Formats: sequence, C-alpha cells, structure tokens
Amino acid sequence: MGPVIDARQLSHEYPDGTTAIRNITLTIEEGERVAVIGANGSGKSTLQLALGGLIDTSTGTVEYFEETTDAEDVRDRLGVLLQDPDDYLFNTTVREDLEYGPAQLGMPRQAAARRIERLADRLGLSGLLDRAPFRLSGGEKQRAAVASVLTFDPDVLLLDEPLGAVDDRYRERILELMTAHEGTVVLFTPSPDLVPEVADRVILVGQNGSAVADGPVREILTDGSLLRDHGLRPPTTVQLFDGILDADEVPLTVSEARKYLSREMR
Amino acid sequence: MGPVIDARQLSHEYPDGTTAIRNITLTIEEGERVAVIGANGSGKSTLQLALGGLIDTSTGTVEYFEETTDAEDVRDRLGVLLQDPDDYLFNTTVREDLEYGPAQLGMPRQAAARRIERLADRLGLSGLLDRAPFRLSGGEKQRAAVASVLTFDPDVLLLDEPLGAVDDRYRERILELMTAHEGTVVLFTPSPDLVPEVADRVILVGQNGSAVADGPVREILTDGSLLRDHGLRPPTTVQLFDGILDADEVPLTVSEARKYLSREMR
Amino acid sequence: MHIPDGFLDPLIAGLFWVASGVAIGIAVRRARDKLGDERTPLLGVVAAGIFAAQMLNWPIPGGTSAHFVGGAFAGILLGPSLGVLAMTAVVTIQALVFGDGGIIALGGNLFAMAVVDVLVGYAIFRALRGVHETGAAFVAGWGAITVSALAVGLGVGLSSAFAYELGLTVSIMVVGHTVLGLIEGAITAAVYGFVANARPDLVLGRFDDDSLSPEVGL
Amino acid sequence: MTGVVGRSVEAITGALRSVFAAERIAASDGFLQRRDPRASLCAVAGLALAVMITRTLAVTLLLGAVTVALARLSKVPLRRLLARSAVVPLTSAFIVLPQAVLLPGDVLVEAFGIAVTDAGVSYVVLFTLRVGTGVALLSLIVVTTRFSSVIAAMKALRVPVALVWVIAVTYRYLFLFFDELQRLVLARNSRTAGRSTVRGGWRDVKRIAGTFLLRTIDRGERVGRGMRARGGARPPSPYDRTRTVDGCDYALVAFAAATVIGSWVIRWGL
Repeated sequence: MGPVIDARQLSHEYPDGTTAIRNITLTIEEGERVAVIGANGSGKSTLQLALGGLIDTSTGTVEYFEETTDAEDVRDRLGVLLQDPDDYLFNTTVREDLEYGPAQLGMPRQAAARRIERLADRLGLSGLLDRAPFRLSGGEKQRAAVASVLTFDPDVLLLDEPLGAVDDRYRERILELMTAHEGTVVLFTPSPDLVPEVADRVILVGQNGSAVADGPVREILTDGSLLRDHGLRPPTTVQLFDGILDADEVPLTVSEARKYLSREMR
Repeated sequence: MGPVIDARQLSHEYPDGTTAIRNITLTIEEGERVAVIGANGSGKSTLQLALGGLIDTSTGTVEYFEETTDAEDVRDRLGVLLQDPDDYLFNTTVREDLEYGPAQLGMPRQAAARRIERLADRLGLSGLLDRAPFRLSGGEKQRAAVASVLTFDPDVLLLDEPLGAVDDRYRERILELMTAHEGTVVLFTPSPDLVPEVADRVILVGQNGSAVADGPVREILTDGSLLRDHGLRPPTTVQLFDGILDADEVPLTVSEARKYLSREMR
Repeated sequence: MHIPDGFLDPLIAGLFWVASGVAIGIAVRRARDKLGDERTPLLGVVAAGIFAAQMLNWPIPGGTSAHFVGGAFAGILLGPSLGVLAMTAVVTIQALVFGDGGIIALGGNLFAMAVVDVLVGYAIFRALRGVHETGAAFVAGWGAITVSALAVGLGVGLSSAFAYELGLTVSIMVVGHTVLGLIEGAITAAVYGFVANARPDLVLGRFDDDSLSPEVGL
Repeated sequence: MTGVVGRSVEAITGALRSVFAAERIAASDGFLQRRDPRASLCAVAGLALAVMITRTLAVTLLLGAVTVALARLSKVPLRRLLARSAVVPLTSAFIVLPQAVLLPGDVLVEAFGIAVTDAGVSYVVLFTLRVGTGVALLSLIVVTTRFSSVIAAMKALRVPVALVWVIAVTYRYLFLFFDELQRLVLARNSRTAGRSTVRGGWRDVKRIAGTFLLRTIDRGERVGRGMRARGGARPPSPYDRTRTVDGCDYALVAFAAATVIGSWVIRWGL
C-alpha cells in the first residue's frame, strides 16, 4: 500500500505569468479518499492537471505508483475528469465516447463492452448510447463524461466536480460509484458540502496557489475562519452548528445533523 | 401596480423536436420578487429566454407592462442576464461592456457614466474597467455581467444564476442589489437554497417543461416530495428539519435556523 | 504562408491593398444587407472559432504536423461575403497581435488568405457540390489554397525586391501548394463532413439557396 | 506528450505566452505606449514603407537604427525584439541565398566551379536586413500597442464600423476558444497513451475540430442573445471616445513621412 501519487514541489505559471500553483508537495496513498478544496481561481484545477500528468509544470515532479514520473506510462491507471463534461464528448455517438478510453488504452473489446453496458445501466445512459453527444442535456452529458472515465477502470480517480449538473437521483448513483471504487479517489471541488460524503482527508488550496492545509475532514471543515480566509464557506451544517456545538460534535452531513436533531428535539 | 409580464400559453420546441417548455401561463406583478426553480434541463432557461423576448416561442405570447407584446419596444425596461457571463462581455474592455446597454438604449452619456461608476464601485470592478474581459477571473466576469445589466437601470430583472462563481463578499453585495432594486426581480435558479433570501413567490418548472407549482416560498420549499418529484432537493435547512418541525416552523435560511438552534439548544 | 515586409515592391503591395480593400468593402456592404448592422459582429465569434481551430496539429506521415488555414471552409460555411469578413478579422489579428506577415504586406496577405482563398473555395464548392459534397469540399480546400499561392507567387515574382524571376516564383508556389494543398483539402473535407453530418441545417445552401440558414443565429 | 495531436496544447500555450508577454510591455510607460495609437500605427507603417522603398544598405541600416532607438525609448527589451523578429529574416536569407551565386558581378570566392559574386552577396545581405527591419517594425507595434487601442484607432481612422466590430469580437472570443480547445485536447490526452497511428490521430483531430466548431457556433447564438438583451437589435451607437493628439504624435508622424520621402528621393531622385 505505497503512494499512488507522490508530488514534489509542484509550481506552475499560467501563460500570462501569474502563478497558478506554488510549491505544492503531497502524497496520496493507495485507497485514500481525498478532497482537494479551494475557491474559484485558487489553482485547484491546475493542480488536478499537474497530478494527472496533463501539463508540464514549471517546476516539480509527480511520481506515480512508485514506478514512473511519466504519466503516459500509466494512463490506463489514471482516470482524470476535467470540469466541463463537453470536453469529454467529442465523438459522434455517446457509445463511441465511452469506448474511446478503453480502445485507446488497449482494453480487450469484450471486457470494455461489458463495463460500458454496466456503467450505462447504472448511470441511466443505456437509452442514449446511439445519440449524438451534443443532443444530451447538461445532466446527461455530465453522467456520460463520468462514465467515459470509469469505462477503462482506472486505479486512481481524479475528478473535478463530477456532480455539477447532475440531478438528485444520479447524484446518489455517482456518489455510490465513487464510494464503491476500489482504488484511490481524489475529488476537486469548490463546495465543501459534498466533501464529508466522499473523503476522509482534505487538502485546502489557498488563493495564492499553495496548499495551506492538509488533514482529516473534520479538522479542516469545522475551521470556519480557515475556510473563510481562503474564500470558501463551511458546509451548511457547520455554519448552522458552529459555536452552538463543539467542533468535535458538529455534524458534517445533513444525515448526521438530522440524527442529532431528532435525538435532541424530542 | 399592474402586471409587468403577462405570459399566455408559452410552448417552445427546439429544432431537434424536443419540447423545452409546455403551455406555461403566468403573470408577474410590478414589484414582485419571484424565483423560478427547476432541475437542469427542465426548460427553466428557455422560459427565461421566452419571458425576456429573446426567442420566438412556438406558441403563446408575452405582454409587457400591459402595453406591448414586442420585447424590443421595452428593451430598456427589461434586464435579462443569461447564465454564462462570457456571453455578456463581448467588447474589448470591461468599461465598453458596461456602457454597451446604456449606449444602445439611448441613455445620456453623463447619467450612464455616473451609474457605471457607482455600480463598478459596489461590485469591486473600479480597478478592472480598462481590462480586457477575457483576462478577468470567473467571479470578476460574473460581477461584470451583473453590472452590465444593471447599468441601464431596467424596471424588471430576469436573472439566471447571478451568483454562480462569485465569492462570498460579493455574493452579499449582489443579493443586496437585488433586494434594493426598486422594480421587479425574477430569479432563475436550480438551487433552492438561495431562494428564500430573495423571493416571496416560487414558480416550479417540472422536467416536462410545464409550470407545476406557483405559490408562496414557504409552501413550495417545504414540500419535499413535490421538489424531489421534479428533480430538486429542498433547501438544506428544510432537509434538516423536515419531519422534526412543522412545515410552518421549518427555518428556510441558515440564519433563521441558527437563531432557532441557539434558542433551543441552551 | 504570410508574406513579410520586404518581399513586395511598394507598387505591388499598394495594388494588393486596393484589391483587398475593394473586395472587403463589397463584403461589408453585402453582409450588412444580409445580416443587418446588428448581427454582423457575431460573425466575429465564428471567425474566432476558425482562428483557434488553426492551432490544432493534424498528424501527417513522417511524424510532423499540418495546420488548417480555413479560408475555403469559411466560404463554404458562411458564404462569400461573410466568409471574407471572417477571414479578414483572422488575418488582421494574426498580423497585429501575433506579428505574422508585415504591415505593408498586410494587403497582400488579406488578398491571398481572406479574399482569394475564400472566394475560390466557395466557387469551387458551389460548382461541384451537386456531384459529391465532401468531394467538393476537398477540391475547394485544395484548389483555393493553390490559387491563393498563385496570387502570392505573382505578387512576389513581379516585385523587383525579390530577385527571382516571375516564372520561377509562380511555378514553385503553385507546385508546392498543389502538394501541400492536398492536406488543406483533406482537412476541409473532414471538418465539413463532421459539421454537415451533425448540423445539416448549418451548412450553406443545403436547405435554402445561398443564404445562411436561420439556425446559425448570425 | 500524447503524440502530434496532443501537442496542440503546447502550440496554444506558446501563442498565449507571446501575446501576454507583449501585453506586459504594452502596459509599461514608454514612448510609443504614450502615443495615440493612430499616430504610432501610421508612423510605424510609414517607416516600414520607407524600408520597402529603399535599395541602399546605408538607408536600410539607418532605418534599422531608428527601429532600435524606438524600441529603446519604448522600453522594449532588445533581446525580445530580436527573438521575435529573427526567424523570418533568417528563413528569407536562406531562400535568396542562391542569388549570391546567380547574380552577375565581380567574383569574390570560387570553388567547384561556383562563383560567389559581390553583387550577389550584397543583394542577400540587403534583402535580409530589409526583411528583418520590416519584421522588427511590426513586432514593435505588436508589443507596444494594446489591441484595444488598435481597435480604437481603426474606428478613428474610419474603417467601416461593421468590420471593426467583427475584428474586435474575434479578438475577444479567440482567447476563450483557445481555452476551450485546449481543454478538449487535454480531455482527449487523459484517455490515450500516445500510441495512436496517423490515421487514428487524424480521426481524433477531425472530431475535436468538428465538435469545437459546433460549440463556437452555439456560442455565437448565445452572444447574440446577450447583445439583444441590451439593445443589440438596434444599430450600434457606442459613446464616442475623444482622444487628444499631442505634439509628440504629430512629430512622430512627420518624422515617418520625412523618412518615406527621403527614402524615395535617395532611390529615384526628386
């Protein structure tokens, strides 16, 4: 159970010369559930691209699976989902988009077909497979994009806001897929509300592009002033109970809060 | 105080044959604060375009201010903000974008300059006026787009998700501008959390594109099963207190809920 | 493909300016008739799309890459007058923002890439689309780039600043682009095929003759 | 990374870098930056015309020196100017190099039956310098003048409004589209290991280009609505922006006019 991603001193500048990420060093162990949170424009997305090996950072290296620093060698083990689902759907049908990764990464055809069928079924895409992707609604596109990354069964998922436009029913399904995923999950999101449902560990990227905090979910999400200093609002339940309950008792999710309330209120 | 918008039997089909909105009839009175909520893909955005006179609907008419059915006659009285700020900022500098509406709609130069200065100041854009819009961050773009609609001082605001990428500080400012607006405000949003802070009345657009409910905020937002049936989640505070408190006691906003909790918990 | 300053004589450069000025002037007037003052700016959005698409690397055998020029495609998608305007914006920005070509030579570059490439591409496509649509797009992309290379070859060859003889410059430009143009033709056909397949309503002259279908929203 | 197709990302990043670097110079306080953009456009075009006219090495060198002086006054790092304007003249030199042998003249060196002539060498040198100066002048405009000012200058110089608008909107959306295209390619790169054939790569770019162009057309429709919502259905009527042209502006334009005339007189006489 070694590190699957070992990033050292990553820094990156945008083409206009401003710094996107600044000297970030972090290690993600196999099987971990990590959430990277940060306000809009904090460099969170650049960090995702860097960890996914999709940009050459100005400085620093990322080692994957303790074996290589070249993401190309391990593309089939990294599932990177950028924020805009439209970017993942460029083929003529949804089916081709779902097949694209497996075909490119050399997955046997039969295995790919089975996986695609199962995922399409889970994500309510079965009836849409022969449609042109640009005809889908926002939520459908989002589900198709999530599926297009899961089809080749990567070990590590690096997902930017996979729930954006998804409606409630499929929200639960995608959360389940993330929870059931046997490898490592790294979620990038600007909204801390989702985090406790998925992650155990939180990395907070500040607005100057450095990693300002890294620790257990409760420790970071109950620290309202830390979050506000970096342009984020605490989860709604924390906003509610902050100062009313102790930090170690504050419920982090709606269901925890409900449990607490129904116990206390009667 | 007559109706500012009187829409009768609006239906619209996209060229590919899908129905976006279906037989929607609604009246918005002067000075009302209305939220139109609906899941992604519900036709909420099409309804906004139809009410704003930006598409020719397949059937139905919209009468404005009891005087005309041609939105072009009353452009200077309608402030329509679409969802993506990049669609609003098409000039070479932010200043030109803010001037665009007033100039096109014949507002005197001096009056426009004063309004622009005030709005830019409120929304933290003063230092950005000579910048190229594509160099702004997501939050800055959103604020500039909001400003570009307010500069010509329309009577009716039709705003689609004006708070998207805006950070906390300016979130409050924009909410204030909406509350302080002397005319009518119609907010289109997929997230009911924001609604109680702005609106008194809620119109719920269902996934088949028809208006399935129209009533006071509390009545609709506390009806969890109605919302879920149409792909929406109730506001977080409603999720928390639903079944624990009576519908008429459930707090709708975080600050209400905090008040309630701090009273009850000690 | 951009001619830098120094290759053309002032007289030739001036003639290119006059020719492209006239063509662009006509295009402006016709675009106004077609779109009205208010919708013309939107053409810029499509022009920006074509410009950005030029950044894509198309792989060619041997491990190198080729780029899309897009003049013929602009003519096919938008028609002659809007196509000329779109490519005028592209070539002007390439010169004044990216420093491609030259200031005095801008007239020549506009003439080759925003006028000849667009108009010839459009004319070939119109003439041949009855035979085979994608084939017509291919010939249009190939023929248009070759003819605009001919224009460049003529201009440079007639200039005393450039010491080679007219015959040599013209034959080198034309022969070279007859070969290179095959790639432009293939790209034009590929992109046309994709767009026409996905949005048949968009493409010029498929439904109503000669004018943009209302769905383009321009 | 990820083959030829994947490297499109680097092409875009490179283009953006050079634009933003130019923008930083344009934001600094220098001689050309302070000029009215009409004046600097006309003056630099005049200097380029003077270069075009001349066939004399001394005049070319003089104009080159003027270009360097303008660059110094405008705080343009010479190294950057050279880097931006070196490739084209070198390529041009390569193209005209055979003229060193082809042009008749006094033989300077002879080897293997090929004679390099003095007329040939001086032609190659002069041609390269003229192209180099021309390119440097264009670069000077690019790095000292914001494009929004160029647009304003075009309006003031009575370029048809419709055309200026198209150019302005193209410029505005270009950068948005660079981002979108880059993300499309990155999303593709994340699902491919770079083993694709020319044919597979071609298929990918075709689909990326096609999808991308469809997206840009959608964007056009949306921008159209954004305009219409704020009175865009009426003819464009922007507020005027008056600029003052100062003495330096006139002096610069007069100087450029003088170089054109001087260059003309030296070549053809009065």
